[in-house]
Amino acid sequence: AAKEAAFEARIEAGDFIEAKDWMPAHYRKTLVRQISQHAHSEIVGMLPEGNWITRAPTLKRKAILLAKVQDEGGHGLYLYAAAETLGTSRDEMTRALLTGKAKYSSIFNYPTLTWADVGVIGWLVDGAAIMNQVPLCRCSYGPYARAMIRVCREESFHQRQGYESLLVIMQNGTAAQKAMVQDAVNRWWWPSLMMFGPPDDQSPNSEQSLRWGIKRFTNDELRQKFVDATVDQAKVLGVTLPDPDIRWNEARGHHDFGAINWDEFWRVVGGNGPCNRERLAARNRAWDEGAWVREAAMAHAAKQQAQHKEAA
Amino acid sequence: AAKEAAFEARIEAGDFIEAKDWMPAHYRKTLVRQISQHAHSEIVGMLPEGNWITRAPTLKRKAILLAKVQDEGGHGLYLYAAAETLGTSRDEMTRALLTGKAKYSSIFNYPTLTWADVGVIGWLVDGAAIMNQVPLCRCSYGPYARAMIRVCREESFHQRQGYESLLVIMQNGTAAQKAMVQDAVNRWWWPSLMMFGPPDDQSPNSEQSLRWGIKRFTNDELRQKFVDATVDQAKVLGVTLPDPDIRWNEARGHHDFGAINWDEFWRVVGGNGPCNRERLAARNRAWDEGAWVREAAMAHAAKQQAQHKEAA
Amino acid sequence: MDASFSPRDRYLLRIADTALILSQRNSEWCGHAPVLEEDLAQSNMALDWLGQARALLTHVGAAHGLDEDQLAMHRLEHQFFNAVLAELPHAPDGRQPGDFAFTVARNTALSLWFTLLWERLLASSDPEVAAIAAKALKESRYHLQHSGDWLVRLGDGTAESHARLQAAIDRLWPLLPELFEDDEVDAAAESLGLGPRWRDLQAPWRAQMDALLARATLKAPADVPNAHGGRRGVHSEHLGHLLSELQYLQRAYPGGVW
Amino acid sequence: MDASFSPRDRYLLRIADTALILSQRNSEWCGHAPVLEEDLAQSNMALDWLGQARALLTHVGAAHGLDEDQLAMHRLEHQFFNAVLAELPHAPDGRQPGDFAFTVARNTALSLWFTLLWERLLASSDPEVAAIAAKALKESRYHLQHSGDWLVRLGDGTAESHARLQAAIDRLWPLLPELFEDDEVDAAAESLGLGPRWRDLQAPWRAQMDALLARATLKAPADVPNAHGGRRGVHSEHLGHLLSELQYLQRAYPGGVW
Repeated sequence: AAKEAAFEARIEAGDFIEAKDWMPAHYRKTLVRQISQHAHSEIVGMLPEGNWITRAPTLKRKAILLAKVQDEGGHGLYLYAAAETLGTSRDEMTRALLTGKAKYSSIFNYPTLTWADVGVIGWLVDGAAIMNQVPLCRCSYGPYARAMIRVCREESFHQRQGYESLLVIMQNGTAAQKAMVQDAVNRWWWPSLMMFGPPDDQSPNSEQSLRWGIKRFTNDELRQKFVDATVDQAKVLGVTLPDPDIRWNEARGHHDFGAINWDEFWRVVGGNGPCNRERLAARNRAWDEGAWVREAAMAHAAKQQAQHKEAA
Repeated sequence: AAKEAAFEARIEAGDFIEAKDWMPAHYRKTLVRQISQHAHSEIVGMLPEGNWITRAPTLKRKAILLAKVQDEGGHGLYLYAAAETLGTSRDEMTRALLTGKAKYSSIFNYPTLTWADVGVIGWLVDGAAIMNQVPLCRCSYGPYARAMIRVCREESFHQRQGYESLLVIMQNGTAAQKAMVQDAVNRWWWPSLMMFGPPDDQSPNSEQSLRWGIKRFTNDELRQKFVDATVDQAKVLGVTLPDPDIRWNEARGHHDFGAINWDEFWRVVGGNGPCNRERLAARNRAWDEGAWVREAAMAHAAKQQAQHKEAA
Repeated sequence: MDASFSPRDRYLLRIADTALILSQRNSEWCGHAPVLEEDLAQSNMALDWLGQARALLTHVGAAHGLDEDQLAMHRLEHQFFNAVLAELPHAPDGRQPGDFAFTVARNTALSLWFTLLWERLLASSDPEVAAIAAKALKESRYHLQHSGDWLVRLGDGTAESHARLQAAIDRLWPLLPELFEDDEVDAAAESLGLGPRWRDLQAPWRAQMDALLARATLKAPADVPNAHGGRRGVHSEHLGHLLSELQYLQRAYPGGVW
Repeated sequence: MDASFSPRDRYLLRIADTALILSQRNSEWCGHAPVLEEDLAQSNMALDWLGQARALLTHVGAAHGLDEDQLAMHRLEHQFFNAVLAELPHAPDGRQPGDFAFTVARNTALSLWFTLLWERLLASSDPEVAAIAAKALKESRYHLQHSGDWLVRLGDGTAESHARLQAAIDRLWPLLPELFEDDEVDAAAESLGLGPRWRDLQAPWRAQMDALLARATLKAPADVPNAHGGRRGVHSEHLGHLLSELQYLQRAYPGGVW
């Protein structure tokens, strides 16, 4: 109880909690869940964009996309490492993902259907992710906060690249290309808004997380920030956001926007989105087909060690 | 010996030998080898053309190609059936193909690299096959001769379709399309000439086969007929045969042509053509991956039979 | 391709494209089937579906001055309106040859659906559609017979074949709701007398499918809500790859004559 | 594309295309590798090969007024000059994910070959080529280290991994002779001082490969005669399918700006 009070005081003071520090079991559990879910999202998130690497329209765009998807894998690596500081293992977390026990961001259960999806994911999905993640750079758990600083820096870069690739098309592309961009915006807009999670009055874990400094803003606050930022970007780009109710509300100092289809959100979270089954199957395939490689690597390492011992 | 003499007399008289008739073991063995090799060629021959079904340039061409490859499978079926009348089984023949013990026409060890290959295979490869096969319609073994009548009728149709598809391109196509046709002719010409087999002085089995009426012309005779027929067709088409030595020889009443690279022929026959390994691997894959289907079909049939018996 | 399609066009394109894409998929078996007889049978069904697609594409295209190939080879992905079920690869990992169990399950499900649809289209107010349906119905009944026989044979074959078929049914089940969805295009088709709402096919489809599954000793999975919008041009990630093959040659040789 | 390529162009395109196609293949691992670290490593190598290809394509294209994308996206199959080895799918049945054993074997074989080639190209009479080689050589040495380590680890790992690696070596071996073939293009390159005859790379390649195979407890199969003409534009049936993906978007959106 004294430990708990000291912990709460440090949180209050804005100190970072480190791996070796005492922390309440529930704080630890919440963090493991959140960090591993975030790591899984990076890993599963490689799939929709990866789908376009072999078909990128130019070699430069191919290089950019390949590097971007690689960065997502890298984020997965640091985040798994951050979660491991809390006493879990990458294997354990991976198994939770593969069996469907652990969640990942539902946005990746939508398919990438055109090249423009890649740009729009950069602009909207990475944009929403950054909005969610920047506050985590000040998260109370040190290793997570530090990982997020690096992740956010790279995500911002990706977001700008995505936006820029759309801008090139909207400024100089053909009519068919511009239609492709608009179509992609139509499909990704609403799912992007859903990335901030359910409305505050239906988000049970939020309050505790806010108190512990794991979260810094509510879902609805972040969603509003995202809408406000994106409306102007859409104007510059020359695309229409597929919501006739978006308009500036002088009184609130924010943009109003239409009602989100939460039925769809819960359906996709519940496993029945267009790609849930395929994403999980792809991850399981990679894992199962890779089993012999991992086993062999361990066997070889053991042989090497035995030799060294003998030699010693 | 009396049987042997009667057999030889019937052959001499041009009678058909039927499945139930007595025949020398070597005659039977030669026929099984030839017919099953021919059947295997039809089956393996589905692969190079099948490679273009999903990419045919128009729906009409797709339908024609699909029907053609299907016909090849059908030829395989009749020919296996004809061979079975000689006391072998389709399973036995299939195993001989899959283990590499039985041969198939070496021409199918070349890849189909462009759409024009499909037309050129129709024109040259089917053309050469027909040249080889028409005499077999008068082969001394009845079931084989009758199968060949049907096969040849369909092959002629394919040959005309292939030629016609090239003619459309050479008469009305773009420069890039015409170049594609010429490139395909360049690649398939020499292998087509090799389809008639080694020169007569190096073809050990020919003499006996001629005497038994299994063969009706020598390799070199058929090759010459093919060259003579093809030179004019090439002219009409507007393509150049890739042999500067082709010219009309008034004295012989035939076209002279250049030396065939028999080293290449023996290399491909010996298993080291560009596609030998892949063709055999593809057939083995289809067989292995289909094992559970064949087993289940037999298990189901057995269950049905057991039920009928019980009911009776 | 710049073409805006009326509800009538869309209704017919949904059918045409489902047949076309299913044909494309099934043609992949040609040369790779478990038994030679199935090389022929799968090719034959692929040819029938291709023929049905060509007839409908020609009919739809006529109003736009477009031929079957312009529609098949020059539309972009979101302009295809087939049900997503038709576009899935035979094996989830894309291996060649595919999973014959999935082929059998899908061909059964879709042949039954096509049979019910063509039966209703015999009475279409569009005489050309009715004529296409008359020919297609005979073909579909054969496809259903052939595929249904395999479903029973493999469902009630060995333990392995049973497990494979059940996995295939489980894989395709979430894709089914799209085949019976209702929207403004269906409503327009019904009011024009062009054809039935697809929703109306659901009850007879389910009854006959349940009977087939029972004979095959297979279980229908729990129903799930629809998540697929192929009918509205929103596909799975597989269609784009399929189209890159289907359309490659026309696009690589612009202005070509074939 | 209508472009006729000089012997110098062809010599450089053979290298550029081999890097480009190998990059395209290895990029297929991104998101599907056996361990996350290999998702990153394979992507990284794919990026390096892509960079090498881009530098060479830009250099070759300059003489024809063509940029890297015109060369990569608008050439037809017979205008690609890569070695056939680079274009094979990772698994013979095309499944996703591919056969990691083949990936490791091929990447080792080609990284070693690239390393030897770039070493020689440091002395190219074409300063641009020499500059490209300087950067590429560092990358290739890393690729060789990384792939060779895996070759040893998997060759001398478990019985299963050993068998898989040996099968992969057996599968790639018949494709090797093309990497050391000699022809008029090589002769021209040598006489221009542009680069070595590929034949000259064979002895050092074989010596180092044999040493690696020995450490990996793997056996070199018997040599077979060359049957492949990728260097002359005569490919395997795989390249066409690969190009239908690589080039689809440029061809589907003519006049597009990316």
